[in-house]
Amino acid sequence: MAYSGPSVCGAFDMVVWQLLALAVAAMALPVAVPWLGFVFTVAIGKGLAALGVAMLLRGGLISIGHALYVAIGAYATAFLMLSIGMNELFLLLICATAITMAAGLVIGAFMARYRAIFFAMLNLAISMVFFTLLSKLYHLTGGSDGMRVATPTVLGLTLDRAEFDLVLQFSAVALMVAVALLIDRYLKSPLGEALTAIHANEVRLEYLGVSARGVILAAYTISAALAGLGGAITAVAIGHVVPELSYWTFSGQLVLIAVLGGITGVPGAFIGAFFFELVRTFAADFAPDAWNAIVGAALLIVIFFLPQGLYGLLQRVKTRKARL
Amino acid sequence: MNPLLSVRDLHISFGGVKAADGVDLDIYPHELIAVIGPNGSGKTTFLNLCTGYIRATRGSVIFEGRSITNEVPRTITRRGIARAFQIPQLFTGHSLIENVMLSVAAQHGIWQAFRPLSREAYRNKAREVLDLMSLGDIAHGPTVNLPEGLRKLADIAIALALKPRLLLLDEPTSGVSTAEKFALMDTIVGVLRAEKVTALFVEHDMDVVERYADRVLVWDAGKVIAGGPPQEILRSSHVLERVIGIG
Amino acid sequence: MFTNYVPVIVDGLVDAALIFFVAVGLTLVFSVARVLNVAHGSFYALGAYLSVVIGMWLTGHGWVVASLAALLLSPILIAVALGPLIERTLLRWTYGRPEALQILVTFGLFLVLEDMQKLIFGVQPYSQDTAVQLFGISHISGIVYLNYQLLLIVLAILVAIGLRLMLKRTRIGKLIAAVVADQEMAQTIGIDVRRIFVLAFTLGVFLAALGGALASPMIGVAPGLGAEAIVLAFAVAAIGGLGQIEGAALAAVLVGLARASAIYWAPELQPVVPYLVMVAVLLVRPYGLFGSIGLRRI
Amino acid sequence: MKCFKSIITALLLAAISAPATAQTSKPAEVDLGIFTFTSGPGAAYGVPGRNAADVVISQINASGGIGGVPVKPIYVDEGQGTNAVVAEFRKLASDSNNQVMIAALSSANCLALAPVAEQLQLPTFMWNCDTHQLFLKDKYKYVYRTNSSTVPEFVADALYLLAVKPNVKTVAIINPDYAFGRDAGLIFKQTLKALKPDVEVVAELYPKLGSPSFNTEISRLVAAKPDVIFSNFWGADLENFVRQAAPRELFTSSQVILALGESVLQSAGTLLPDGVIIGVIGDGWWKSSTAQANPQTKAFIEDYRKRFNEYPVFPSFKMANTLYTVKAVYDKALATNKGRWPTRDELVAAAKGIKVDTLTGTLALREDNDGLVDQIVGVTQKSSSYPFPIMGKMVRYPADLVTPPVGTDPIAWISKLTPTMVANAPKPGSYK
Repeated sequence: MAYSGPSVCGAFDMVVWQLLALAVAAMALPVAVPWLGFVFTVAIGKGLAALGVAMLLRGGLISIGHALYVAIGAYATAFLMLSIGMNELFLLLICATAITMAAGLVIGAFMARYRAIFFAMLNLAISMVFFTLLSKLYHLTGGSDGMRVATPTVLGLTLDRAEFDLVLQFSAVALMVAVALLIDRYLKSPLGEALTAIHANEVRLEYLGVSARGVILAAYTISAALAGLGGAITAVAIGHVVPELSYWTFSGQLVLIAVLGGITGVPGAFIGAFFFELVRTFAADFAPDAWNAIVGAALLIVIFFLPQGLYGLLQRVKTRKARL
Repeated sequence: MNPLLSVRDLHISFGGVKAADGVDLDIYPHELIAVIGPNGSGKTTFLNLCTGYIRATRGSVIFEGRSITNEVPRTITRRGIARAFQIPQLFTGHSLIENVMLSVAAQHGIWQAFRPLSREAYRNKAREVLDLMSLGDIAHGPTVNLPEGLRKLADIAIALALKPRLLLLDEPTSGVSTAEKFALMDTIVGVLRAEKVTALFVEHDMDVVERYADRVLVWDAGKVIAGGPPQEILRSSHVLERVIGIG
Repeated sequence: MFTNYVPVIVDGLVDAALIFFVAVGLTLVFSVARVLNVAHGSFYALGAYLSVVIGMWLTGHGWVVASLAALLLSPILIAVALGPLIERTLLRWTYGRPEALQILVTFGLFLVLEDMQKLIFGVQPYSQDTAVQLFGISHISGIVYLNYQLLLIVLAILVAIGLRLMLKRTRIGKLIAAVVADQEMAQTIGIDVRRIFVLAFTLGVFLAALGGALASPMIGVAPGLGAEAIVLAFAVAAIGGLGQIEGAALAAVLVGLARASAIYWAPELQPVVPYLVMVAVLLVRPYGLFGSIGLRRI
Repeated sequence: MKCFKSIITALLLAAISAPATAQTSKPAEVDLGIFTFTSGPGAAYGVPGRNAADVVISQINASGGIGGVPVKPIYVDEGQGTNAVVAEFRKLASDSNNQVMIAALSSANCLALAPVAEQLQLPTFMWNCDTHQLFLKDKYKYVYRTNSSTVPEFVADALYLLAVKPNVKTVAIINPDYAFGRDAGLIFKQTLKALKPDVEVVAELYPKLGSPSFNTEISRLVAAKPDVIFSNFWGADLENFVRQAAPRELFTSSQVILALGESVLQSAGTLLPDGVIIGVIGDGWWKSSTAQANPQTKAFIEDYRKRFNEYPVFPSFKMANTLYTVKAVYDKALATNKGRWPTRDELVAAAKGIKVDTLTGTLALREDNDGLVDQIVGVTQKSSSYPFPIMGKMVRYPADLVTPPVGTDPIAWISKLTPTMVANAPKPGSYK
């Protein structure tokens, strides 16, 4: 899988169109099938986190502990509501993201020293420490039962749940587009390209006078923020947070989504997330005992036959059309 | 005139092997210096020490009057010393011009997260360097499967794009066919002269050394055992037998 | 405050023994193939399942003592059946590819194997403790221990020594060591590296399955066993230094004792202890206790 | 702002064009979303639950279904994790034939689902969710518990302990590490403190739910040498604990209380000596005189035994009783509607204050939506007629004796209990 990919992957506007297409799908389909609205909202939450993971993958860094930041974002939301009674949706999302970002900055400062497997394993270790704390500090976090997240107000309005779900769904879609475009710009900026360069040749980058650690820390902090935002959305969407959000298999799921969708372009993470959530929903109906096997096999197939993921497939179809 | 780079009593050894055993040398502005010596005599190690890839156990490296002893490559690069490698070090994920643009961006603020790398200003700067190195026509191609000669040039182009005051080249002609060799060196040296870059290059080919170097330094067992203009160095029987192995 | 240290040490060593089998397999495979196998824990689980099933069948037919053989037989079966197969199909493909990819491929394998277990063995827990009953019990400082537990400690030590001797003395061991030291060099002097990889991976699978099989008489075998085992093995392997067999052994003892002490003096800390140890060690020694990494030639 | 809200409502109407809730005509089938574990450690109870559901539903359908409409279960695996479970719940809620949910074995899941059910206005019966926190802070209209809560369940154990072992001094606790285990630890300690103030707790262990091995914990417990060891381990944990502790003589060195012990009698009971205190956290003991007196129950036990060749364990009864309660609710609603098919709101109305004769006794749903169920506790006893031990020296504690009255804080209620309670409570052996 080409982590760097063609680094001017598609013109800017192409990404815009792809994202808008996704957005339309995420808003239109639920009109036909109402419960899809919730599935998509959650999918966007995962997609944001997966985008964070995908960014790091472009730098050749695999984190099998990124669920940590999803959990921080989610629990931050729960605590903000519980302890200081913050109750405004957008305020919650912003604060939870900021808190997660701060956590990412601190932990990242330590992570940036490590590469390859050690990076992966340390992320794993820290997420598992956090998972254990969430489950153990019963009187603070409700242990493995998790914490309730009430329905927040939107711009001061108290909505009933159905209305709120709809607002949340649309806000999530809007956030998806906005954030994805920002990240797209970042990845094409010197800082973003330097990240891809690290994967290809870190020594050379240092010989350009660039601090690889700095570049990685920046990327790590951003990816943490993304995961945090995803976690916050998940928390308000589901209305409940549990330690499993930070368990290592969920981190694995995020990497899986990132690769499934393809890391050569920002829409990939979201394509992957939608695809994954749909597969999971149907698998839960038709093959409840085998859905892990199904997604696992899907992952292997993608890795072997679509090294650029579903997004890469999309690109390829495009280029083929172009050739004809 | 005081030296651009002056090295004093530099030491390091790997498991008993003395790769640098009290190296002393001065490089003056606008010189083009060739370093010769048998394999394992510590030539590449010397470049690694100067650029901070490995740390010296003893000794000092002074650049433009300020010590850069045991600084990290990043800092030393920022001070104005660029390096090209024996094994070309390229960003294989990027096209050639992007490689160079990264190098350009590295000088004016890599810390821009929202303006694109491939902006006009950077593109032009990169373009210039590539044209100088006569790599213009493959600028937008990938760097992965270029022939060795072009990879070498690309590697050097990235270094030059940093606008260094001192350039260290590690065997620029290794792995390049004899036919290409001189063409390659003509290009490189042409650029160095044009850009007024002081340079030191490690070289095995005595023809290349004789033809391009202003001064030759002879390495052996981690020491500089002789130094002077090519004509006289390459005639000294002592050097010939130690380095080129002719009795 | 509880001040009897003997049981803490005994429990710690028993724990260490069980951790060691999984961790050492993981680290061995890594040392040869440079692949971190996320699915390694699944082999542990499979080893446990198979030995329980075989054991139950044997005891069901009245061959009680014979059921001990299941503890050794099932790891061999699994290693022979899965080792070469997986190495030749999935793993070989990942060699020399980015770690991210290797981890993903093995993660995919992990997901598949986890559900395979569910489909084959169901989700109800299995137990088969004939071995425990056969070996009886002994009293250590007023606490009843299963002789089987003590036997595990001995077995772990034997396996550790055995591996050491195999790698140092035997021909095949020397070949493996050569590949570990420098793959290209090994290739150039005519060692069939591919064969060594198959061997090493199969051995790794065997060790993991053996760990599961030996643990099975003392545990309930149920889904989720693999997921737990692998993260612990990661931590231990990382603490010891990836690819370092002595490291794995030492790390296992460290973690085992730490976990036991936690249960005696700070029960709430027990689950987090291995990771705290890991973070602490990697802070001081970024490549683990016995680990190191060479500069890239430029 | 007003217009903002109206826009939302407009969009809302667009989004949910076919409102699922307004179903009143008689459906072709009654869909029942049933949430239980079919994977993971919880499956050890989830699967007996599902098995019981299969048996009961085929019995209900054999006798004409609900109001003449056949019942179709839709099982959801709680093992997928809370997020997925909530998603599935919302999805099922949009099925107009699905007017009632039977949700959540694990307390984590019911705590998460309860507010969702309330928001979706979907009648939901918590079939095996014991945590007393369910109705502690929040009041629900649509959420009922067809089951007792942790408080009566573990107060009963304390009562029984003091009846058979009046001079207990030291106690150790080992429970799974989540609400169910933590609550049980707290309730059991508080009850002992109230009923026998001089009892000392010498060790408290909360290992992770689903840990494969408790050997170190067992050493720790033996080392502490307590008179009594209390545990509300369940499912796979309980079986592992029994198998690992028995050979190490834990059950003979201390008086052990296995609050959910009945569920392992058939699988690992032979490892237990006589006299281990075991409970069924409720009244779901298949051999109880009440159960055996009821022909319907005997039929259930027989079918169950035929299909899964084991006797039903208490989780099976929690599910079975819940299903019969749901049927009773439907019947009541249909009666009040004079046969017109009830809406979801009419169903919750019917559930309010209903009292149902279950397979193993009675179940009353109080005005606070909580269930009232008797508590059976006993000890292991070798049996001549079965290859595994059964419950002996049983007590059936009446629900209102051990359950805090409506509107009282459970823990406060416990601390007000007095030692005389033991004397006044029914004696071990008083129930057959």
